[in-house]
Amino acid sequence: MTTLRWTGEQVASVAERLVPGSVSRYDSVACYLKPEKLVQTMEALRTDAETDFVQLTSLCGVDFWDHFEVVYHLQSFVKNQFATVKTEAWDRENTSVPSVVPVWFGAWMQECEAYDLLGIRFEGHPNLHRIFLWEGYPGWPLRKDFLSMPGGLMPGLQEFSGIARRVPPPVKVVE
Amino acid sequence: MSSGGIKTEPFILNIGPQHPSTHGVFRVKATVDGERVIDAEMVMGYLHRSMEKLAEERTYTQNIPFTDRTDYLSSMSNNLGYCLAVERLAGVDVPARGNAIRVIMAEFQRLSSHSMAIGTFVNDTGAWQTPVMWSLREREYILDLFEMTSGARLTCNYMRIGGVSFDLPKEFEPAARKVLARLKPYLDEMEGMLTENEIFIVRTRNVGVLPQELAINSSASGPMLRGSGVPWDIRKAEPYCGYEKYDFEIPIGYQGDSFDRFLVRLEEMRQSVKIIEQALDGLPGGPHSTQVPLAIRPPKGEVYGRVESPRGELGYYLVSDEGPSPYRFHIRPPALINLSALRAMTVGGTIADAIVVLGSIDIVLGEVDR
Amino acid sequence: MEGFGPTFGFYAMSALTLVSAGGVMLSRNLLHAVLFLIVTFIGVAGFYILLSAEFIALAQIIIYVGAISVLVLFAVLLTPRAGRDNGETKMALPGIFLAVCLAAVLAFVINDTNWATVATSPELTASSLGEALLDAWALPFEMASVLLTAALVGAIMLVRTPEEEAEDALR
Amino acid sequence: MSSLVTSNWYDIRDLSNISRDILEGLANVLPHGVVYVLAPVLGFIATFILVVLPSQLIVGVYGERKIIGRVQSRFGPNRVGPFGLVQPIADSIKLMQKEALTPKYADRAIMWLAPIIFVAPCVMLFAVIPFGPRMILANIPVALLYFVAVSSMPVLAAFMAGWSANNKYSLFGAIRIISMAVSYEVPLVLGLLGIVLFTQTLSLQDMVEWQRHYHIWLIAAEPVAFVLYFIGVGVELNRTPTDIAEAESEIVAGYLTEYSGMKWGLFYGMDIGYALAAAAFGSTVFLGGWSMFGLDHWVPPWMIIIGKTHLFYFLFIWTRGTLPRLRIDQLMSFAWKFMLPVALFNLLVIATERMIWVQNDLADGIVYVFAAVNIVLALAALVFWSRFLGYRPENTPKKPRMVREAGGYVPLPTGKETR
Repeated sequence: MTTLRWTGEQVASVAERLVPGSVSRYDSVACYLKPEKLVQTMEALRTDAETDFVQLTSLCGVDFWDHFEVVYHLQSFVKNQFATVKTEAWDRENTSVPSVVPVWFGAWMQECEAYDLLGIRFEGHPNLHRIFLWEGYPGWPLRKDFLSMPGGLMPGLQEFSGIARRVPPPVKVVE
Repeated sequence: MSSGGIKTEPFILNIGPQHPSTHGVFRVKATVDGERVIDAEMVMGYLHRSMEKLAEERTYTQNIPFTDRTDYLSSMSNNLGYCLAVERLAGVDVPARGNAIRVIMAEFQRLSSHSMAIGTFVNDTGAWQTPVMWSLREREYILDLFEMTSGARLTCNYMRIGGVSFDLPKEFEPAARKVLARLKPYLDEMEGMLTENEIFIVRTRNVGVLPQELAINSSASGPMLRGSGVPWDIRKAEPYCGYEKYDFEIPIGYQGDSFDRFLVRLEEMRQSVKIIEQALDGLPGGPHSTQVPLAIRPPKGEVYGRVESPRGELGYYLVSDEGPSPYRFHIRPPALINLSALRAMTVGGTIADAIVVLGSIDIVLGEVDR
Repeated sequence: MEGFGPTFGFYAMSALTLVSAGGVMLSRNLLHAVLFLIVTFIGVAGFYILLSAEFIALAQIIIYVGAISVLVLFAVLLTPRAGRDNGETKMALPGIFLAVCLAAVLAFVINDTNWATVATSPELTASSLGEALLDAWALPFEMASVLLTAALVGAIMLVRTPEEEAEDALR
Repeated sequence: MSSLVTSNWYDIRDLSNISRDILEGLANVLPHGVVYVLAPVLGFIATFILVVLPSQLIVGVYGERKIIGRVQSRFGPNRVGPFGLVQPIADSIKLMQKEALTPKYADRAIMWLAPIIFVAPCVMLFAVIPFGPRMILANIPVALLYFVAVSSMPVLAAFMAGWSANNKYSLFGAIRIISMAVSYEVPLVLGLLGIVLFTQTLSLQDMVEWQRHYHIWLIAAEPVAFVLYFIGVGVELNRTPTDIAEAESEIVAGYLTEYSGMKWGLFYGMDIGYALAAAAFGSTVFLGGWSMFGLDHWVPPWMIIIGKTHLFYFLFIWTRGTLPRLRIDQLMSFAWKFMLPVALFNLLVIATERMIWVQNDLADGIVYVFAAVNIVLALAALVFWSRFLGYRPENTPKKPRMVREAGGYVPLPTGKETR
């Protein structure tokens, strides 16, 4: 007995049946969902008896220079099956996809991580913040163009040097 | 004050980043009302090294030592997961002896990691260092075995794409059997000392209850998930390295509290001993590794490979563009994702409970922050 | 109370008690006031020892230092803004008035009392005290305990929240 | 050599008799010069025994670390000096050299005063412990009361330490130690009250004499009182499993969080000092003090009481090496729901027995009957009352459930209640 890994085609056919018009395309491993119907389709995939993808195992983003992919790995315990679902975001400046936190609570930390390192905004996330780096860190480190950002090899040099030169604020005396 | 009873004022208590029982540099901003925790916010990233970015610049083989340094208490399992993912991507087969050695090492790693987890967990409940010292004592013998085979104790860097880096030395098998013979009385001793210990039980029973639905929905894995009564073990569900050949069982808990997670870990150690004995008995001959080019270039594609690491499902998501280094290297860290439910488990309990819950999750900050 | 030792002890204890009692009134920090109060209690216990009433002295320390002041500390910790000044209060004038009245009464009593001491010190051992409490003065003693119990129950009733009362009503 | 075998081993001064006897005996057989060399050596040994050995702190520190080390299957201190014996001295030198930091917004005066106030009562406590028939610094008639009174002072010092440091963890420690002390003083004193009822005295020396006279230790005559004393004093001393006020894994170091250097060292040393004082008091009251069924005629009584003290102290170390820590609310409910009723029950039983004893004017042997009755009643009361409060150890599962195949859900067990 081993896990049944669904191909993209299988996922696409089920997703199309559950939520018509939700699939944009599919390949051998993954099914690409349209961002505007993402949450609805995910909810359907979670609750449907055939798919039963009760757990979002992993969530991560990938930078493909011209677009971003957000990859969702779903699994079912009862049926012991596994599926890969993706969604795409094409805007490099205001990258955003809908958040799946309403569907799976486990997406909370992983969406924060993807936002922190890749700069993908998850619309509808209750508390989207940078969990590893500090707020105000210049740039998104996992983006492919992080090293070729303005300022040469030192990313965000201006901001860094500015931070270094800044005088530390005086200690506030609490009476 | 007149009719409302005693009016109390909540205040924020920073647990960490420097705190005896945050297992590293982890910080919980707990809003407390007296002893009661009414809100908990996690702050992490103090150990962030951007492993995923670094891995994009190095070859597939060069990335193996990075995986050691994520979860530094179970480096063998991390190596194994990464190598499995690359093998799956590149279509490399592993010889039977290599697989058996991998199973032995991964299970020894589970033993050492779980003994450490139980020790520090009991330490968090307030035992004055005794269980952690006993655990460290047994862990030392296992690390000796690692040193014997890989040359390193903590960050072993032992698995290779296509097998393992060295064959087992001649002295390994008798030494391993000796360690297993030591481990059984140790497990009985730990069990006798802790499961019959009334103080330990009242401290952990019904503390940090993770309901089954929340455990599944919050992506929990490993002992966290099994403690909540979901019999899910990747070794059984999607066997790798020939785990289907070995006879073992999955322990599951009753209601998902800290004590259940402790019981599950203890029983998993017994099962690991059982697996290692079977693997040692049926250790096949032949080569320990297949020849793989050092700068391996897997075909274009992506893969999600996963193993059951001591902390849960350890996944590696690799995207290849036919280059010598991965285009995207993502680790699914079980420790980080198990932390998702921390707030739900701690709020409503006391500060002491929050510490116990944090200990029962068994986080390793190298993996949480990467 | 004759000889250098007891006399010196008396004056030392008086100084300790009076200075710390002054500290209770004058210290701006509420918690310092409580700590001064504890020193006052210890000074009073010293007087009892000078009067060779060890039992009462140690009971004074157990009850006042060990229990009551600890409860006062609890009350201070539960008070919002415990670190504030305790000097600026609207009750200053009535307080002074009360203090003057009390001083007048005390002066009258001190002036009126016959301070002639008895030559032999009375038996103040534990057994004699116990006999007195449970034999001759049993009824007042028990009444005092009933009074304290009533005060305890009243205090519990006072600090109950409306939610708790609603819960009890449902039960 | 005559006085070596005597029944009057009553005093430390007897040590000088021994040395005198030994020196005189040697002078008969050895040349004069050797004795003059030996005398200072013996003097040095005597000084060592008299000064270093009774300064039990160092022994306590070393012994605790060594025993805990053995419990945890490691060596403990073994580097400085022979067997690591000089380790506590090296540690104290290190502590004295360290800077004693005071936080900026701390209440400086109180923070400096707290260690001093913490130390003084510890020294006072040893004044009433009888080390022999005449070896007692202050044989006051209300020694038991004195002990209880003085031992309530360090709680105040600990509170001052915790409050003054202006640290949230310290404040937690301060609140916890005060609430613990208030709760556990009650059952502890009620337990000791039973002892007073039986022995009809508040003087510790008289209690030892009572135990000598009846040839029974009060631990056998009143086991409940001993249990109450052991638990209560363990709570007040902050020993594991009840070291809630300085719970390392929760609130860092409790009221000691901001202390460093010798200010911390005073707290640490005096913690052991108080533990030794409590052990000495406990062994005086419950374990027969300096008397040992006639052995005190042959061995110096102070040796017996020191041995018993360390035996008692070993119990503290043992529990420390074995047990996890309780939670504060569990500790409080244990005091009020379990210990207080048991203490009151014990008091009732003891008072009844005393009444029977006095009114019927029974012989001394009745004590043994009472002891047997008390032991049986104590066991019965402990078992009954814990069952009554809902203690069901058999309901806690000791093994997880085992499943052979992955997948699916296993429903939670119903019916059988798991606590």
